[in-house]
Amino acid sequence: MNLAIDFAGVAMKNPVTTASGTFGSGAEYSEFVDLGELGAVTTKGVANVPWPGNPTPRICETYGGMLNAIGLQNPGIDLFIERDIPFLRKYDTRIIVNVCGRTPEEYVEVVRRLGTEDVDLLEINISCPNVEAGGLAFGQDPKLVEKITSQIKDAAKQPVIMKLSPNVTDIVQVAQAAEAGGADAVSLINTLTGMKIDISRRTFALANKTGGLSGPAVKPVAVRMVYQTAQAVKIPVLGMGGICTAEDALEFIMAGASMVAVGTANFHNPSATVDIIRGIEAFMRENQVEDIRELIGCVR
Amino acid sequence: MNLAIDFAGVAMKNPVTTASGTFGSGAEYSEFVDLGELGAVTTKGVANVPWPGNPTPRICETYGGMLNAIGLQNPGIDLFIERDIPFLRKYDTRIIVNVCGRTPEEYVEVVRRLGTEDVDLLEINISCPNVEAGGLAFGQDPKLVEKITSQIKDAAKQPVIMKLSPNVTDIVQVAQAAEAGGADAVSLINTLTGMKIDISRRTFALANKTGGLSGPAVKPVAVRMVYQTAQAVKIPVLGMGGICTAEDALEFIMAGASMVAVGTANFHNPSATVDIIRGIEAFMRENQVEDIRELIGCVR
Amino acid sequence: MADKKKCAAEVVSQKLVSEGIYSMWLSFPERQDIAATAVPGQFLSLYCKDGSRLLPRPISICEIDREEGRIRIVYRVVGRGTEEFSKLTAGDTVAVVGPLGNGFTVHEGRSILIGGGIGIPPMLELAKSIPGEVSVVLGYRDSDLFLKEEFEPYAAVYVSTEDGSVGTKGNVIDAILEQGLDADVIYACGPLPMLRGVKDYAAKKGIPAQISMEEKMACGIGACLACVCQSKERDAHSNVGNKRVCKDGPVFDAQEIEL
Amino acid sequence: MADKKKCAAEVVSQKLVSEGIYSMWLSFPERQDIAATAVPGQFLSLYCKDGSRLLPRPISICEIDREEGRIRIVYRVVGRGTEEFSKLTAGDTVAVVGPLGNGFTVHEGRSILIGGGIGIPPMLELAKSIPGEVSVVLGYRDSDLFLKEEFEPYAAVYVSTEDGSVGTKGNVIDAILEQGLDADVIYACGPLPMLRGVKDYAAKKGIPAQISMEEKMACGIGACLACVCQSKERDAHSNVGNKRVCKDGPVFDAQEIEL
Ligand SMILES: Cc1cc2nc3c(=O)[nH]c(=O)nc-3n(C[C@H](O)[C@H](O)[C@H](O)COP(=O)(O)OP(=O)(O)OC[C@H]3O[C@@H](n4cnc5c(N)ncnc54)[C@H](O)[C@@H]3O)c2cc1C
Ligand SMILES: Cc1cc2nc3c(=O)[nH]c(=O)nc-3n(C[C@H](O)[C@H](O)[C@H](O)COP(=O)(O)OP(=O)(O)OC[C@H]3O[C@@H](n4cnc5c(N)ncnc54)[C@H](O)[C@@H]3O)c2cc1C
Ligand SMILES: Cc1cc2nc3c(=O)[nH]c(=O)nc-3n(C[C@H](O)[C@H](O)[C@H](O)COP(=O)(O)O)c2cc1C
Ligand SMILES: Cc1cc2nc3c(=O)[nH]c(=O)nc-3n(C[C@H](O)[C@H](O)[C@H](O)COP(=O)(O)O)c2cc1C
Ligand code: FES
Ligand code: FES
Repeated sequence: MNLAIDFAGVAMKNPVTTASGTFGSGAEYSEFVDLGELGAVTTKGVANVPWPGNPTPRICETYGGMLNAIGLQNPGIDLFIERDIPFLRKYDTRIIVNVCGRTPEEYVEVVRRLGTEDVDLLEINISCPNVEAGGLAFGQDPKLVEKITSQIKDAAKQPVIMKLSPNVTDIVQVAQAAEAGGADAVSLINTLTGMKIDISRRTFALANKTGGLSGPAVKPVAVRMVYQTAQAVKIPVLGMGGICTAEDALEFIMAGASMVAVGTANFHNPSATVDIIRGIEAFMRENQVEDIRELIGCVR
Repeated sequence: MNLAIDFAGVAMKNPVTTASGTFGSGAEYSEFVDLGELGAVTTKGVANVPWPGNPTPRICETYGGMLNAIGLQNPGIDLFIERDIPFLRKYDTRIIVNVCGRTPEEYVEVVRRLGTEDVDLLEINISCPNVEAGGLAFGQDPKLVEKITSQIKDAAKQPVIMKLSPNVTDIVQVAQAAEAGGADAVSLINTLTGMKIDISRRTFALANKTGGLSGPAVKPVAVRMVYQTAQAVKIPVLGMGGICTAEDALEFIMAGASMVAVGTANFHNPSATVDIIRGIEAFMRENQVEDIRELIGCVR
Repeated sequence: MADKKKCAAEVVSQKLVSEGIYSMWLSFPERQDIAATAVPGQFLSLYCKDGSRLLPRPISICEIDREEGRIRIVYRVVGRGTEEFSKLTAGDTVAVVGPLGNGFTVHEGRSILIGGGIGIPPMLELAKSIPGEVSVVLGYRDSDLFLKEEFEPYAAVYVSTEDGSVGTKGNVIDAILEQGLDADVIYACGPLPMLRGVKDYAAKKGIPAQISMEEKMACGIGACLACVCQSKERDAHSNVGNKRVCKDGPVFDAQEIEL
Repeated sequence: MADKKKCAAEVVSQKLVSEGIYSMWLSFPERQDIAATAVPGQFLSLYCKDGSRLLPRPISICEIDREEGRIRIVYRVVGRGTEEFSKLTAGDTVAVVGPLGNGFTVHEGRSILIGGGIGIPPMLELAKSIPGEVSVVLGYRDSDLFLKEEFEPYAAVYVSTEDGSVGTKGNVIDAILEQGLDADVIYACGPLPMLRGVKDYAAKKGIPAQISMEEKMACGIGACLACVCQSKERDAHSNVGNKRVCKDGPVFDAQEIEL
């Protein structure tokens, strides 16, 4: 039985990674799961300099999901390179570094720094608000997506995954823009923008007013966008959004995702990632599927 | 204690209506709730001629919500006028007729027919696929929204609520387009496009492949869009998306909705509408709120 | 009259009757009318406690004890909802709406009652209450003949099994032909291929057949138009020939429905 | 070492100790290490059964029975999660992860333990185990002095009530001043305004104070950066002066945290 896949030219022992921001750089969850069992670990978004993030409360629970407005707190690329990469390298797993920025220059700076580091793939979070385009994120404008993708590709030494925002009218246009810009893969979905109001205090549940919705509540939107994207681009798709069980992961795989990421589910079950890998194996065994690749995109 | 409001010039005994398509024309739910207790009943979308809708399965359950692809089955405006309006008129409640169409002409035809009927408001569902613009719905293009709104306003005898699609990059732009076109109010959100895959049969859970996601899972997205819209337009907002409890309804009201609609919750609890009205009353009593209007948009 | 309500049913007893198939007796402390008015062929909507599952699970009525005000359901665990129900024990409650839909319309004369797989339980109350000469034909996969002996006091019972281990090898129609059964009316519940067979058989024989249909439901009461099946004629409600399984059915005249 | 796991705790007993406040003893049949390694000031993450609520509920450890391998928690029902927990009875299970976070670091000398409201329970195990001269100051709203007598075997107990019905009218600092209590170290858990008062008092007195912080959590183990509080110094982990309540706390040196 084969679970191994090739993703954007990188060999993975299985198609399961973590969703950026939900797993830190793996240190805390390494007490619950053997990181060496994962296809890859995707790290929390890192910027060129440390970011303090948003004021608290930064998260709140919602029905079947949660909102977060962490605000991309991160220790900056220097400390990340010094501490987090060596930690992850101890494990037999691939490293996908998620990168954030407020300007194209900030992204490119981080990507350049990582060029000389021992990491396998870069995932570019373009749901960050573009400081030059009031409010809207890079990922909400196909033209900007194409442009920033090619700027990043020019600087990158590792394959580049563009991580798409679902807060768009037409995900296909954005995915095609990333492909046109030279992306080696796309990942989706990032969080859906949402809000919760605390009616007893008559204020926003999050200090930041809005936050990103994640968890099983969003899965149908994610599966739809992964399917539409996989139908429309030739580059591989890393699917995520609400994956809690092996069945959820298989939905994304059958919809066309070559890899899947587990996010919010880690908070509900710290061993979710390995439980999902074992569940995929069990499904394949029961259904006599020899190779996971038979399942990728099998539903059209 | 006052729950009455004025919505787009129409006096309502309370701010609670039903979400189109989840309540038929009220006949079936009248066995569970006294329709006369509702601020208004919003009917299932009606077109100029009968529509057969999509093949089954038309719905499937999702985590904290559901997908539907009913495909706007409806008996056509003739039978609707003959049977459904007289039925509803027996109750002391407002009638909001939801209208669907595949071309501007189809919408206008229904709106004209309703002009001579005893109904209180029209709600225009512009999430219908625009047959002239391959795939995209009317409601996904602000320019089309402005245009169709003014065409409908020209023909309408009752106040017009434009019902917005959440499947857009910027809901504010769309809401402002509806306002510019002359809409008397906007309602949101319609369903988020989603998909579910049946991994055991390796096919789509819905015959139509995609469907509209509704239920409490979508509430944070709905509250966010209602808030953003209420901040950006002067016309009143009818909020919906996942309202199951009085607390949910109050979230929308505090975010700026003058009225709220209860949809998927009816399927889980056939008395949801009146339970919510009573819950709002209880909240106002406990918190010494004299007038519901004090709460509308109180969180900014 | 707005007097219907989702209410708490109490589990009187629950037991496993076959692999993955449970039988549960429910009482309705809040609503005496449920058992009093229920008829065979109708169903109950059962609701999950877990808030991640919102939609009702339609389950047919298997038996009605009007004296005690109880209803029996028999169901197969196929997903998370039925799994949740299977964990209930005596004294637990489960939220229900019902009875819903239209049951079988009992005709005069000799009748054949046909049940296939998990379509067998809905035929039991009918077998108990129907007058005249009754034959019951039950289609099973294999020799696990759940519920069969419960029919025996009320009718002559014939069995077909897919693997041929008991009774006629094949399907229920094969059993009818093998046994040379004859009737004035047929009542049936079971999987779609079986219903198609019943419809064809009844058409050939020129006798009426009532079949119980299944479709995914959201409201369960006729409002959402989720659960439609195509009817031969343009019906008065939909105006497009789409009958609602939950409200216009689940029992239909076989010849009026496209299968 | 990947040997931690979410596991099923068994409810040994549960009782109401005050209006809306429950006390529950848990045992951990699957994991002996939980009670064995827990220290006062740490917490457990409790998970809801209802799938619509995914995030853990952090609840402090109130007592530890290492011999029986049990932990006691005392919690107030404030929302749907704690309401769900309040319905559990002996023999039921609840999923937990823990013990989590850093507990109190016990110092030599005379100590004052301060608890306010639902911040009282976490001080009990500390009161039981701390050596030296101990004063306990408990702040209540009114005369419903839950848990007070459970502290009495271990320390001199002083009370403040907001309505003045028992002990000092006012807050815990008012009680300390009125009683003229003195100490070498303070340990405190309670609402933010109380912690601010404690911090100021300790600063003025020039004595160390350890305070237990609260913040909304998602992971509960230090990975998601939801639960941060601002630290005076740029700490090694965040590099931006954001300490994680769940991992770096919940107990912090009062003077190192911005309140
Ligand atoms: C009128 C009617 C009567 C029925 N009577 C019985 C009965 O007596 N015994 C029995 O075992 N089963 C019966 N069924 C099927 C039963 O409703 C499903 O097996 C059950 O809903 C599955 O729920 P789940 O949560 O376990 O499965 P899941 O697959 O997790 O359910 C997901 C969703 O799909 C719906 N669903 C899944 N399967 C079916 C189905 N076959 N028909 C309709 N909806 C479905 C569920 O209600 C739920 O909304 C009946 C169905 C209908 C329409
Ligand atoms: C370290 C720590 C220790 C705690 N110890 C105790 C204790 O011993 N006894 C006790 O009664 N309470 C304690 N709390 C508070 C307790 O976590 C909340 O009251 C509980 O999570 C509320 O859950 P709910 O579902 O009932 O409320 P809801 O408001 O429905 O919860 C919604 C979400 O908000 C979170 N939340 C709500 N209130 C709080 C809060 N005050 N702090 C953190 N998260 C919150 C919940 O965990 C959940 O994710 C502690 C909190 C922390 C951070
Ligand atoms: C607490 C939290 C922090 C996140 N941080 C990041 C981030 O730093 N970079 C990023 O690209 N996505 C981030 N995400 C988005 C996730 O990686 C993922 O796209 C999203 O949560 C959907 O997956 P899920 O439903 O499985 O969580 C974050 C999500 C959560 C819940
Ligand atoms: C079964 C179903 C049918 C619907 N039909 C219509 C419709 O005909 N016209 C319309 O504008 N919206 C329709 N909707 C959308 C709802 O009116 C509502 O906008 C949406 O479901 C969100 O609200 P909810 O989460 O409370 O259900 C339908 C929704 C459902 C679930
Ligand atoms: S389930 Fe709604 S009409 Fe049948
Ligand atoms: S809750 Fe995730 S870091 Fe504390």
